[in-house]
Amino acid sequence: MRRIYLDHAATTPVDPRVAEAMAAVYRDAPGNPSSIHDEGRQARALMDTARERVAAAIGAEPSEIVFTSGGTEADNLAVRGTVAALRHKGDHVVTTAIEHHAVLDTVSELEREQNVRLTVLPVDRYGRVDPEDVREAITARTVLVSVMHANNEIGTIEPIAEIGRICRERNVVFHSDAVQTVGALEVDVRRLPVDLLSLNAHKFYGPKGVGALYVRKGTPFARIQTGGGQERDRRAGTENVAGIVAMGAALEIATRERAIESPRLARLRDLLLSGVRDAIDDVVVNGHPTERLPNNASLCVRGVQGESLIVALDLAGIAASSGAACTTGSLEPSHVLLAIGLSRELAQGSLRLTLGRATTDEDVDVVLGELPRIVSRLRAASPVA
Amino acid sequence: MRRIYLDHAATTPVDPRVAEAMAAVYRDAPGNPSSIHDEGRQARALMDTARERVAAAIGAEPSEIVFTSGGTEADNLAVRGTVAALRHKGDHVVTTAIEHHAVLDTVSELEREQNVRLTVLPVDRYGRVDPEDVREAITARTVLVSVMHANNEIGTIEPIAEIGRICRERNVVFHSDAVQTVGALEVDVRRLPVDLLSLNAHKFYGPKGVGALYVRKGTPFARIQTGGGQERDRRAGTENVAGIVAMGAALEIATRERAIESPRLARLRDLLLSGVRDAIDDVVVNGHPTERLPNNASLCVRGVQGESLIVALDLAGIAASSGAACTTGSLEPSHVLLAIGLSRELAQGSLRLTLGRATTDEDVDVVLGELPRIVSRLRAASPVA
Amino acid sequence: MYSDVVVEHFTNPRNIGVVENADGRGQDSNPVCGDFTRITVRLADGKVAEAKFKTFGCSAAIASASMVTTLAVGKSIDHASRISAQDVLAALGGLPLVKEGCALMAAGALRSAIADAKVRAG
Amino acid sequence: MYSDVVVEHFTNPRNIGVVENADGRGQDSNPVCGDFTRITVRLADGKVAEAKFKTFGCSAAIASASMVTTLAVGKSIDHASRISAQDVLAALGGLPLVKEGCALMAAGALRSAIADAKVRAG
Ligand SMILES: Cc1ncc(COP(=O)(O)O)c(C=O)c1O
Ligand SMILES: Cc1ncc(COP(=O)(O)O)c(C=O)c1O
Repeated sequence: MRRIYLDHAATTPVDPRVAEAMAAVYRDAPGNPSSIHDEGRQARALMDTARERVAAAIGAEPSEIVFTSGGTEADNLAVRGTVAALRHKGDHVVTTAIEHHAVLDTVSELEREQNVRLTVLPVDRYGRVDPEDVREAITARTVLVSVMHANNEIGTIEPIAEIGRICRERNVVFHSDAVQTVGALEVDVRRLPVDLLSLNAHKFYGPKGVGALYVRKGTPFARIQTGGGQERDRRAGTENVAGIVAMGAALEIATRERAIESPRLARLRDLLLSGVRDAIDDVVVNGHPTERLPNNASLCVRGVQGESLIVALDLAGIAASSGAACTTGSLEPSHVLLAIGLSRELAQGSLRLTLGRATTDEDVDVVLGELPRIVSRLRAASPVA
Repeated sequence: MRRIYLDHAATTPVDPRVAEAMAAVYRDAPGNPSSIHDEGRQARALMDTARERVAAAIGAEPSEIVFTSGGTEADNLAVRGTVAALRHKGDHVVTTAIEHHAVLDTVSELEREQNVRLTVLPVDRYGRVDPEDVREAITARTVLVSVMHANNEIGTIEPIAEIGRICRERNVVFHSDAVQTVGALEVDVRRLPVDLLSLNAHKFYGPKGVGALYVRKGTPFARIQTGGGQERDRRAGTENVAGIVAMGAALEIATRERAIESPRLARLRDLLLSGVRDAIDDVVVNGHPTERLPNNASLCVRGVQGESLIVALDLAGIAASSGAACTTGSLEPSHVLLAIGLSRELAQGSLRLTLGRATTDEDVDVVLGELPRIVSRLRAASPVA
Repeated sequence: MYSDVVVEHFTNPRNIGVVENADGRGQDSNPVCGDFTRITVRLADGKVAEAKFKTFGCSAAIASASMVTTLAVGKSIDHASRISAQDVLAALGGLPLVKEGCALMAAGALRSAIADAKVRAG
Repeated sequence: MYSDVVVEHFTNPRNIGVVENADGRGQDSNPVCGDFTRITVRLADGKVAEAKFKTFGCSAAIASASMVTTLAVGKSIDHASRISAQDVLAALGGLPLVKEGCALMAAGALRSAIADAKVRAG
């Protein structure tokens, strides 16, 4: 059975061109970039090129890119690093209720263990943060504001330009988790007033295990991983050369293809959403109607539980996800869906379909054929519907 | 010109079988292991197998393996995690003067910023720690002893079994950085009394950017990277599936081939060392005469500076390294060479040749042809020799 | 992840619905995840003549409810009320560890339906 | 990393050694890395007739010393004593930023050798 993969927000397949670039590194450039011999210098040159590519894609200087092991490390570095660097100045962090756990769990841990004071801002029913809430939350003790660029579950794009301007006015470091947007939307730090920005290769058809933090020149910074002084002493550890090369290649491809690919995805996504609304009663579409990622369709289906939707779709050859991943036995409804005001029960019926490069009109048709059948079957067995 | 790569302690080339295993993951297993659909479960299954392989290679349980982004992160996790987990019990850490910067810089930072008390033990002229020194250093407030299994510069193997027994007696957590030994020597945690052990794929022909920390069941533990709760909540971040698969494959191969490969390397290393001693006056061989890594030849050549040796060898087609890597403009003689009692001047003339799978008798002959010529040329220009 | 039997009972669940004029109604829930299963039974001649379920829950919860009703129908009341989570698991060919609570919930709902019928009868 | 000229002057350094009966001796060192260069000169007819070096240092330090002695020989004393780190860098086709101190050290050693000769000459 041909599978239809609609979980690109979780991870994207590696572009074959990117995989080939990695294979070439493994074949031809075995050196450690810290070594001064030819093998080392070749590895460094490849890494330098990749750094230039990543920087160019977001309008940054190469020296402003710190490669990490992924989006989670980038978020940890941004949050923990800034709090450590500015501890003498203050102890207050502002963030939102819909951040990824890489930010939320990090600030909570800092609150619990390092007495950091935390303001977690609410969002409206579309998942948008009000910039005025940010303005009001900032105090003289605020050292960091962290608001994601777009949400990974519901796809809503946040008004980070406005939030950034407010942070600038108040002289507060502004971090944005752009893991879901870089590659899909234009992100240009020359125009966007952000100080720190998290990137993640495996969300734009690069490999898992490599990401980056953009650090605007002059931003206070403290490293969190110590050792050999790599990345200009900002992130120790032998560099994942092949991963970094892959990230550069993947981002260059994504940036080049974005102008055609993003509208194509948005059109398919809209087809999917209107088809779902036509065919299934009592389904709620989550996220902002217009300010949203082009590839994200987030739904809640009343009366059924997300996991059973996912499993039924999986058995029908369609890979999807649910905000409520019942993997550990305890099914917590997604904090994002609760934050936009859904009831626990409705939030439990969430379904996220995220489209990607391989998605076709035909795929959308298949989903629109299967999903209504699956929903009626599950609703027939449900005591709620 | 055919190059001779003798810098395997810095990094090893990726085994083609391992590279193919990674390529297969990129081709066939694009999923995120946290996803419950088929693609996710396949990714998880691959990761589970790799975890079993890594565990089996060191006699551990799969649940005792925490994958990381490399040796540096494994060391940071061991040191920072243990200190955080046991903060209520004590604040004293014991380590040695010859640890890798991933341990040394980490404990120094904890000393500076978190008031951890530090004992840095000396080593003898062969680079060996005296287990009795460890016994004496341990106090009621000691929470961690960290002693590397073998040193990356001079190759000396430390008496970690004895040190581990002392730590057990005193009920202190014992970490060993085994980045240079796993794959090259037998390491079996069923017999070795270690609680935490750092591993690093790119030292045994796996890729850069993936490592692991072995955590013996029951060892107090605190995570340092927060987010999605991966690795049983011990290390957040989407798993580097291909890297993990590669690490499993690489370690299995290394373990299988070790019985033949390690003696082969030791023989070549001995040929190299005796050839050097015969052909060059006034050269010191560093490290322990017998308790040493099979592939490590560490020398100091009086009257010349390491960087010029490395560059001259590089121009002659031989990749080597020096404890004193003059990359940042400031040439600090290696802390390891100073710790074994060498003068700064002698330490500056260090040369490390580390052999590997591709090294042949002929390579050794080439080095023995080039090196004496290079040394006399450099000594001719030297005011010291 | 799931055995063929689980997949089959999830994809084509048996005994969906509510028994009309049921003799007993039972419910059990999983406090951790908020899933719940309702079972209704009709007894006749000392046996479980009919058993139907409704489940708000994950695939394993649905398959477990389908299986427990299948196991119950035709059994003596005594026998049916002793159907355990283990029996459900065995019949399903096992569940992942984290999902074993689903079998517990199904067995619990059946047991409470039969208990309810006994009380009403008596 | 290094230009062809640097490689050539490192691999085949010119003017290695100590000038016999030198008119002037100079030394300069790089305090950060402990490298040092000694230069000896013989002057004749208002020119640098001979200049030789000994260097304990990295490849760039050796190439710089070789180059500065090459530049000095045959030049007027005045001209030679004005040879700068910039001149050495230019003649070498540049050095990596972190290695520019090596050119400074070479120029410094030459200058101090010529100054020494001037002092001795009275
Ligand atoms: C918005 C956002 N931030 C951070 C992350 C964390 O990235 P990773 O798990 O790859 O480290 C993700 C992806 O999972 C994400 O979607
Ligand atoms: C003994 C030792 N520990 C730790 C490390 C750090 O490993 P990495 O830089 O790959 O993170 C290395 C290698 O560089 C090493 O040799």
